[in-house]
Amino acid sequence: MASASDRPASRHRDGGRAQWHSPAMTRRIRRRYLGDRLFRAAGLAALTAAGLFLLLLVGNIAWQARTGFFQTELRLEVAIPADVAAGETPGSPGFGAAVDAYPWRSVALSALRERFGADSRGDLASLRGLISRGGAAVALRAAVRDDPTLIGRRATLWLPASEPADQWAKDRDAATALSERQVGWLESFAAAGDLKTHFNGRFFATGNSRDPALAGIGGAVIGSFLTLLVTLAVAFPIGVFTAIYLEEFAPQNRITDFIEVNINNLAAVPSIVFGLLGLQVFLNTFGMPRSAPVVGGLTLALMTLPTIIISGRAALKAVPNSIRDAALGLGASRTQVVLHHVLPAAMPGMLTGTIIGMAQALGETAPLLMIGMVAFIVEVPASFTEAATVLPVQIYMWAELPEAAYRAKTAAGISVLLIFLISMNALAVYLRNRFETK
Amino acid sequence: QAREQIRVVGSSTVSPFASAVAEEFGRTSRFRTPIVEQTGTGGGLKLFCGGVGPTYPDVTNASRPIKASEVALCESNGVTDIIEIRIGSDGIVLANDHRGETLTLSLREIYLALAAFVPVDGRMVANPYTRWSEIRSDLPDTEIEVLGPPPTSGTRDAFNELAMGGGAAHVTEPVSLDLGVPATCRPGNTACQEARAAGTLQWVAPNAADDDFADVRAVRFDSLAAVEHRHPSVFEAIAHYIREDGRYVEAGESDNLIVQKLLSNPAAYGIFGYSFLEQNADELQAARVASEDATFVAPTFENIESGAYPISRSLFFYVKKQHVGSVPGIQQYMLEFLSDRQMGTPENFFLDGELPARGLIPITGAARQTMIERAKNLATLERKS
Amino acid sequence: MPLVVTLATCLLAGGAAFVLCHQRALALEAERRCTLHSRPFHHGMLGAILVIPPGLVFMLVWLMAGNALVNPMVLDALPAGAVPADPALRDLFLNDVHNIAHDAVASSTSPVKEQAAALYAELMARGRTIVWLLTLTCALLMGALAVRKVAPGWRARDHVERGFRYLLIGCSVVAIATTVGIVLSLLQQSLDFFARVSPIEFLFGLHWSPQTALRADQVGSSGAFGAVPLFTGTLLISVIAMAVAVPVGLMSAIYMTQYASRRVRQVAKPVLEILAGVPTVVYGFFAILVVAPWVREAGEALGLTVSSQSALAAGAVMGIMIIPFMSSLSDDAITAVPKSLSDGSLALGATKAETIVQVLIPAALPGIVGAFLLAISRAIGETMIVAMAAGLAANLTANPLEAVTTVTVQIVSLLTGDQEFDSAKTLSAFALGLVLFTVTLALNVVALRVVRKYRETYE
Amino acid sequence: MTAETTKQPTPAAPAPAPSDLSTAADRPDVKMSARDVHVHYGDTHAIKGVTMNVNAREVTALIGPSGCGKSTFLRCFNRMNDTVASARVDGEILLDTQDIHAPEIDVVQLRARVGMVFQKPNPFPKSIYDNVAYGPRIHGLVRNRADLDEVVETSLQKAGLWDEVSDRLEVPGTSLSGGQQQRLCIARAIAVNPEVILMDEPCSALDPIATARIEELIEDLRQRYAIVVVTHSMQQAARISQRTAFFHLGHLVEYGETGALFTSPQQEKTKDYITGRYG
Amino acid sequence: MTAETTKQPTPAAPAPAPSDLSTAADRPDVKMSARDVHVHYGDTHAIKGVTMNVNAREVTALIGPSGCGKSTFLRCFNRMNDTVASARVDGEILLDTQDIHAPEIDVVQLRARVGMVFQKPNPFPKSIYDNVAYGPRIHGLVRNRADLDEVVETSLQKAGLWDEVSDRLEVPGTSLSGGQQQRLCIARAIAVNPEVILMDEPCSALDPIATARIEELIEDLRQRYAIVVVTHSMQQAARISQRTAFFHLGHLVEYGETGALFTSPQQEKTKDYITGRYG
Ligand SMILES: Nc1ncnc2c1ncn2[C@@H]1O[C@H](COP(=O)(O)OP(=O)(O)OP(=O)(O)O)[C@@H](O)[C@H]1O
Ligand SMILES: Nc1ncnc2c1ncn2[C@@H]1O[C@H](COP(=O)(O)OP(=O)(O)OP(=O)(O)O)[C@@H](O)[C@H]1O
Ligand SMILES: [Mg+2]
Ligand SMILES: [Mg+2]
Ligand SMILES: O=P([O-])([O-])[O-]
Repeated sequence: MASASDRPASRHRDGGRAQWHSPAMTRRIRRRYLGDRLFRAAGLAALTAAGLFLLLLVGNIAWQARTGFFQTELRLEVAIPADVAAGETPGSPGFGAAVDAYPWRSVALSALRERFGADSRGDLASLRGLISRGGAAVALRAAVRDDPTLIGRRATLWLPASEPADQWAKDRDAATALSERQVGWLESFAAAGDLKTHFNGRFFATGNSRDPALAGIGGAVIGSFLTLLVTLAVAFPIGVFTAIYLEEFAPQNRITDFIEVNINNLAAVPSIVFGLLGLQVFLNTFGMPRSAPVVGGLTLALMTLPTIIISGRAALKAVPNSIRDAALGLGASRTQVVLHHVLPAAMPGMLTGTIIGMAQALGETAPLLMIGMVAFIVEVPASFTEAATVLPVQIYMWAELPEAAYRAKTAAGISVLLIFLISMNALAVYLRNRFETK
Repeated sequence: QAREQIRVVGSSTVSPFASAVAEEFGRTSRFRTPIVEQTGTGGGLKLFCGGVGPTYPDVTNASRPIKASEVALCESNGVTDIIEIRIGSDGIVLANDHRGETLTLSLREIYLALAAFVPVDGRMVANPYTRWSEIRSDLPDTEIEVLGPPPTSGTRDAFNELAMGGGAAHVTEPVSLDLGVPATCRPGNTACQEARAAGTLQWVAPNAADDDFADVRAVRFDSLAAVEHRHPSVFEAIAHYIREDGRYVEAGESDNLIVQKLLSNPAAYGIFGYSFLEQNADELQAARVASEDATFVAPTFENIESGAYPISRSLFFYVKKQHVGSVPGIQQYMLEFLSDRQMGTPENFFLDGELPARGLIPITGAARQTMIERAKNLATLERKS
Repeated sequence: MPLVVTLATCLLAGGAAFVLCHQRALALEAERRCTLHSRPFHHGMLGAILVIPPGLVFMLVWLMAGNALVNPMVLDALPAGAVPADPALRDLFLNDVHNIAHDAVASSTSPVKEQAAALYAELMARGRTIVWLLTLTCALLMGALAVRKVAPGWRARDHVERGFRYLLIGCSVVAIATTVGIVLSLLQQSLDFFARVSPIEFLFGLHWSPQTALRADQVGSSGAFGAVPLFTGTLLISVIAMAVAVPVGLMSAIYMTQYASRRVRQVAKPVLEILAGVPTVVYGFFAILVVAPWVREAGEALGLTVSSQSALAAGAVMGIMIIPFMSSLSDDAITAVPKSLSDGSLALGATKAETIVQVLIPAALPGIVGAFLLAISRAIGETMIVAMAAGLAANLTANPLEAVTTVTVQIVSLLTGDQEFDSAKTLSAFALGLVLFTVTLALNVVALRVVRKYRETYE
Repeated sequence: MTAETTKQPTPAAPAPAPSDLSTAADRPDVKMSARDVHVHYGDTHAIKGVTMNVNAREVTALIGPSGCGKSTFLRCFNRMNDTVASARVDGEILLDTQDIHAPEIDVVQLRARVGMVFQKPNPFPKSIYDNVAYGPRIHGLVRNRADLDEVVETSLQKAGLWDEVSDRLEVPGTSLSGGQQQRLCIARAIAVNPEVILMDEPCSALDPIATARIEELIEDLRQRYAIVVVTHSMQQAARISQRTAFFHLGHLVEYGETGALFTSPQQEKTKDYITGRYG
Repeated sequence: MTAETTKQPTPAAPAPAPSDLSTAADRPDVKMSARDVHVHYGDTHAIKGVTMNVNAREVTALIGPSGCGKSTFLRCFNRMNDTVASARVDGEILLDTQDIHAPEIDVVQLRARVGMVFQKPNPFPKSIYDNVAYGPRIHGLVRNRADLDEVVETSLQKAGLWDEVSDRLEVPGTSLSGGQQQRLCIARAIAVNPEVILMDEPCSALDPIATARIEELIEDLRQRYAIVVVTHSMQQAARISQRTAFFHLGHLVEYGETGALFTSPQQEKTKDYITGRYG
């Protein structure tokens, strides 16, 4: 392509070679390489963007969650009234009931009032705004139950702070909900060493509460656990057996084709539709209890089933046919071939698929909304038929509460959920890598 | 499956109070903690009146009194003995993010801003107002965007009755009711559908029964109040019919959700109970409302308690007496709800009571004693006429 | 006899049957010095299979019908008048009786209830004993039968394997039953709905306002069920999501398969997998807390009015959610292209980018299209992100800065909260579910076809 | 189609020499025989009326160009084609004097009597010991562990693998080299004490040295078993077999003594193939 | 390792005859030459110090048992081994007189000058026309559509495919038969007007008739290009090539005139291989 008069095509046909080192060609090459580099950069940018999204998401949630695992407490000298459980001997059931029923909230308030000597109604209201009254009552109740001799005496106790006070202790600039007086009081607590923020172990042990200081994800974790147990118990055997049937036994005909198409489609049916199914079948037709882990588990099992079947079939497919032939050639029956050779070889793959399916089920919210697992439930569920909620639904409910404290709780709940999920996925990835290389 | 827990459904306004009581009740008594679901007053009553038995809820919260029609529904399903407990009152507030502009509104202006049909030049037409400033020039010049509860909600009923109805009653201009074509009709409202199909200019409320309109068409009234006087059901169909053109957004049963959404949009206003304002006092501000005398009243604890704030209503819960004695703890739950530690001591309820701290304006004095008596004696609702 | 004992009995009997048959087969083999048709193990298994399932069936029947059997007997045995006549009240009475019998907190006790509870407990115990006896008898009979059957020519293996196969077939049926269940439950409720609202109105109506009055004397909204605004809203959000997910997902896949070193892949793959494993409720939280305010502020900085629940925010977050899905499917599609094709292009002197754009992507296109369709169907069915971040108002708009609502959001908002099962409002959720199911089904069928055809070309 | 082919042998596949048509029952050293066997895969007619005998204590080689049906025919002898859903086998195949398709023949037992070794070594992902012990176990050929140990040892010895692996019987079979794996597969087949061993290109995945070892082994095994080997290498067929059958497009073109077939092929096709004219 | 092998040719690979060691620059008809080329795949030493020339206007055949490194060596000539991450190529390879690993050599251009045809026909999923036009387009060898049409036509003619496809240039290349596809791939390689064409078992996926056509074509193309063909069939090497190189375990065992190599191999290994003693 040195000059315009030189027709390249004719050169071409004459058997003349293209002039690879002409300036035009060199320029062209340079342009082509530039295009190559740009394209590569675009790919890298896309991948980086995906990574950044993840970083942003996880980072943001971790940032939000940082205060959610902690709770501020205030130290107060409390006068335990003498009339608590009057006439009951400590240790008797009556004593416990009486202690439980005692109006501890006012006791806590009196202690505050004593400390600061406030009297006007407004002052009292402000004072009350410093401690979590529900939390204080729980703490006092527990203290007296533990040590009945406190009755009628004065005791120095750590009581959970209210939500705004808690916010103040964690980030003094961000808390706007406190009056100047309240801030002054809190500062005096802090100066006296009567204010501490500590890791909130309760958060992992309790159920929902209207009081942020008492709200925990323990109930939701147990609910998730019970629900997933049902899901696993139902979906794993059925999924594995179905995969075996379709892959190893089913004749190639219309019916198995139909089943196959069907399963592939089920895998893509929106999860909320499974919620509608659970609502209509388990609740309305079979009359199973609302909000129960058993119903949630069954609904999620139906949803997870296709995932397990599909990955199970892939795992079975990956077992080389030569192994089947070898066993058949030795005179093993089909069932023996499957049970002795194919299934053990496919098991890691099937487990991987199952773990991924379980992780999906653990993170699923929408279908559970349909079957009433969005209720205010305080108690930690103890059986498969008791009302319960699950982690993601608890997160959903907290996310919609306006109090700032719940926002941190939401993020903390998400962190817990993510830790579960990431460990499950990591386990799946590990299993896959471990057995794929073989 | 034997049921050991009380199941509570109903009003989202009452729900925070009920769940707080439930939590404390579970903690301090030998009974298990009740389960509380928010379904809205209407939805709750519908579930509650579904029947008697372990599968039906024991208690439903309500942010308005039960209606005669609901009592009838209950009765038809065998729910014959209902205990009504009034727990206090609540103001319905119209609030927005404190970064936005504060509203001062009369009830009439609320009606004009939110009704589906309003009188303009003597005719009922589809609501033409798109900005607050078109209603009154000193109101903010922003688009009308109000998030409020759906018809299942008691807040909506009370708002319709007190604000919309109250406001429409103050519309003094003469109107005739024979103009306008509704955009849509309720399934089954044949007159509406026919009129729409024929394109005839009739005023047919999409929600009203046909007969009500037989004798008001083409009649000229002096004011909407006159309509109320002579044809109360027609008046309701006009006044309680909230606009559906997207300026009033039905934001679901959860009032918390509405609060959330307001925080992210300062130009939007939300309708909900006072307690939610109280809980979010640092981020929300409420509109001051005048009934008719142009003295704008802010929704404060005192104003609602005294009744000076025009949109206040009572809060209740209803108990199925037939379940008392079968599902454990119902009576104790009622008494817990009315106890001093929940409602506050008569002298200083505000300090000692848990519910007032959460924004309930509690029932006091003799009225509260009556309620406690009711709970103790299980006195049921007298048949309303 | 507690059910646990019955279960143990049943399993023990099964074990015993296994051992007996197994031993007998071994003995036969030794004594006749011949090989049996089936191995002793199979004879044993057949014994266990004959013994255990009947017992399980008895227990299951008791679990499901025991209460229904005993309750009337308890009521009949009580003095007349002690039991409420009203069936509903009778249920409540029984509820208390059960609570007393189970030693749980009961609301009130009375001699009658105590008596009933005692009787109930006794009858239940008796019933369980009967179940135990039945299980035991049946196990003995079947076990004896199994042992007797053991003979050199007895094809125990065939029977055991047939049993196994029936088990497998039974499991496969669950998948079909699920689909049938979905279709039936959606269809039944939807037909009910369409009896009240015409399908034409539903599918083509432009106005959606389903919150109808609950009572005759209430004024609700007009109850318009024109779902077009929901469809367009869903579409708008899905389109935005795809606009984020397709370029990022596809380019990531290309980079990972074509350019990235092994080490980069080792890091990037798990990162994408984590992104795929994040539950949607978390994305929803992220959307309302981070993305929506950003979008709003950015829009306002540009002088635009942006709704706080803009379709843009919800769509963008949904797009992020779909990235890993899109990229892993594209990855599959691209790696399925035989290396010989890119070798062919490289051997002609094409650069890598030229090879990818001109050979690889066209060759993988059907697979990528399939991935796209599957991703769209996912976007359409996604619930939590939109339930948290999108609006509830059914606006008919194509402006991504406005709030729109989606089919899934409406299903959630119609079915959480008020639960009445006979109103058009509630039923409409099922009709929406049906639409959702149909659309995603169609998309999936097409996508799977495309993908399968594509795979066949390179297999 | 089947009927037609039976009546009129196509020109490409002239009837084999009469001596080979005599049935297994007539001659004491015939172990298996195929009579007019046709195999269809759906619409593909893969084997078209093949009749031939397999003699005891001899190696029979099947040769022919790729896709001519060697493997398919081989798999008829132990009914491995049953496992292919689309395959249909017609005609008669006798093991000794019994039709292997007869209803009273249990395919599981047939395959124990007619062992098979595949092209790619395919040991189970289990220990060497378990690989060999698998067959005896499922068929209940041994009473106790000691017997089993013995069977495993003799089988490995017969397969010429014992010396190499006797000290590591518990390592996975897949960890052996290709040639060792193939010998392991042979040991596995021997362990159930078969009468016939079928081998489908047993050396094609192996290096020359391993190939030589397997060829030696085949020569050894011939003393006890009837062996049928498919091979794509004419040289190999010449080296190891006593009789050779040449297949082409599903027909048995020529069958006879290996030496004779290679030095003086009767058919033009055979000659072309042997001289490398095609394939 | 590399150095060692260079200094002491292993006994299995004696140095090629002196005539072949002369460099490309010395003799005008040498098109490419490899000098002491080693290829490693990670730890696998696949090519061990190979030195040989490729002459213009000749067909050079590479033969040897499977896995001996024929393909690997072939792919050195157009640096296709660059695309394998684990591959490392040492030694010198000259095109005319220039080292193809020299920095001023652009691999994109090199591959245009040294074309390649693969074992399995791999037409792009585009029309026949676009398949052939692909190379000229990316290299910018033509100005306009008419020129391109002409290039496509001549290339297809040279590949002997024009008559069969001239009326349906717009159908996808993948819809052709296997043999046609392979000729399309040859046309595609010719279209950028290369100087050398490398072919890696170009007929092994084809039936005998298509094979014959390609062999004819190779004979035609030899008039203009230097051609290197890998084949697993000794018969084919004998039929089509002027020179043959025999590889074994990565060594070049023997290289010389095809006729001479087949009739009187110098090395024992070669002889054994040719007579079918192994492989
Ligand atoms: N499972 C199958 N389904 C359909 N057709 C098949 C199947 N197996 C083989 N065939 C066809 O049957 C014919 C014979 O195949 P077979 O494998 O027996 O040939 P072969 O001589 O063993 O070839 P090779 O030397 O390649 O192994 C071929 O045309 C093949 O395509
Ligand atoms: N990409 C690769 N990575 C690692 N090792 C390879 C790779 N390609 C080839 N090898 C190894 O290099 C050696 C030579 O392989 P090559 O493909 O060149 O042999 P070949 O003679 O072409 O064999 P065939 O006739 O089977 O094609 C073999 O041992 C092979 O296993
Ligand atoms: Mg074969
Ligand atoms: Mg090769
Ligand atoms: O009925 P509500 O109290 O939920 O409005």
